[in-house]
Amino acid sequence: EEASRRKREYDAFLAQFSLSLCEELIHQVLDETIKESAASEIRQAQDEKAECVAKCTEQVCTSIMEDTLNADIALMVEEILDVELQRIYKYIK
Amino acid sequence: LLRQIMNKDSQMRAAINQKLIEMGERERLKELLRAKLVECGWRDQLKAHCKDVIREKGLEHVTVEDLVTEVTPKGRALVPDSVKKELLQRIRAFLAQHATL
Amino acid sequence: LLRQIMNKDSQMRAAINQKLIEMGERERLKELLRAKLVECGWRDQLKAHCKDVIREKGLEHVTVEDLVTEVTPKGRALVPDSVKKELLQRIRAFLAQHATL
Repeated sequence: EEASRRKREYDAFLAQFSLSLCEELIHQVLDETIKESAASEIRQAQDEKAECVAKCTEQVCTSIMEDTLNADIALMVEEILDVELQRIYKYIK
Repeated sequence: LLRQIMNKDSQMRAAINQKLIEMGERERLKELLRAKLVECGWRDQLKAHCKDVIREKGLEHVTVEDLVTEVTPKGRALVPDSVKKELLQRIRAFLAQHATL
Repeated sequence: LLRQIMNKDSQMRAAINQKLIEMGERERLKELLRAKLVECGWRDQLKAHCKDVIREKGLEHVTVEDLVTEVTPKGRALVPDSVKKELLQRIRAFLAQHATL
């Protein structure tokens, strides 16, 4: 009688213990994993952004360079042709 | 009597916990859980949720702590019952095998 | 995803350009570039190349557009890497100091 009562009590204890351990482990693993994931996602987003800024800065630099070169080359060509033409007019006169 | 029972309970808990740690089972259970969370897609869902929150709030307005606070409720809710059940099953099996009166 | 990335890139480029224009830095960068191009002999080299092309083709056969088309590739190629690097460095420094992108 006493033995079976103690067995029942012990089984109930084990059932309760299993449940609380299960919850505790889930909590712990979830908390750790969520923290890890959050940190890693933020780090990844920062890396991606830095990469995007670097790439776009280079593209903007190239476009400033091209705009300047295009404008300067066009101006230079006009000036040179003007000078050449004037030289020829002078020669003809 | 109540104090005696509680005392006995906490002694038993301490003894089983010690056994779980000593035998490496606590770490194995955590590993199993981690593997199951990957396998069932929970980790990917969590990642996607983190990305959504970062996109929504803007990277410059989110700290790791903010993000943890924001995604934890959904993270907990997303754990499938089957994973919880499997873990519980494994704990029960271990205790049945190793915990003696 | 590709569209998202392209969209993000074009937004970022627009933000960078806006900041540079707003603060007059874009014009200052162009001026700096022009000064560097004179300093490194780029202008003189390109002028000489223009004259070569005119001499080769004959003045009567050359329009402004032809000559621009003809000398532009060389004009680009003649820009020293050090000038490009300096310009990029200056933009980076400006953004680091003035922009929250």
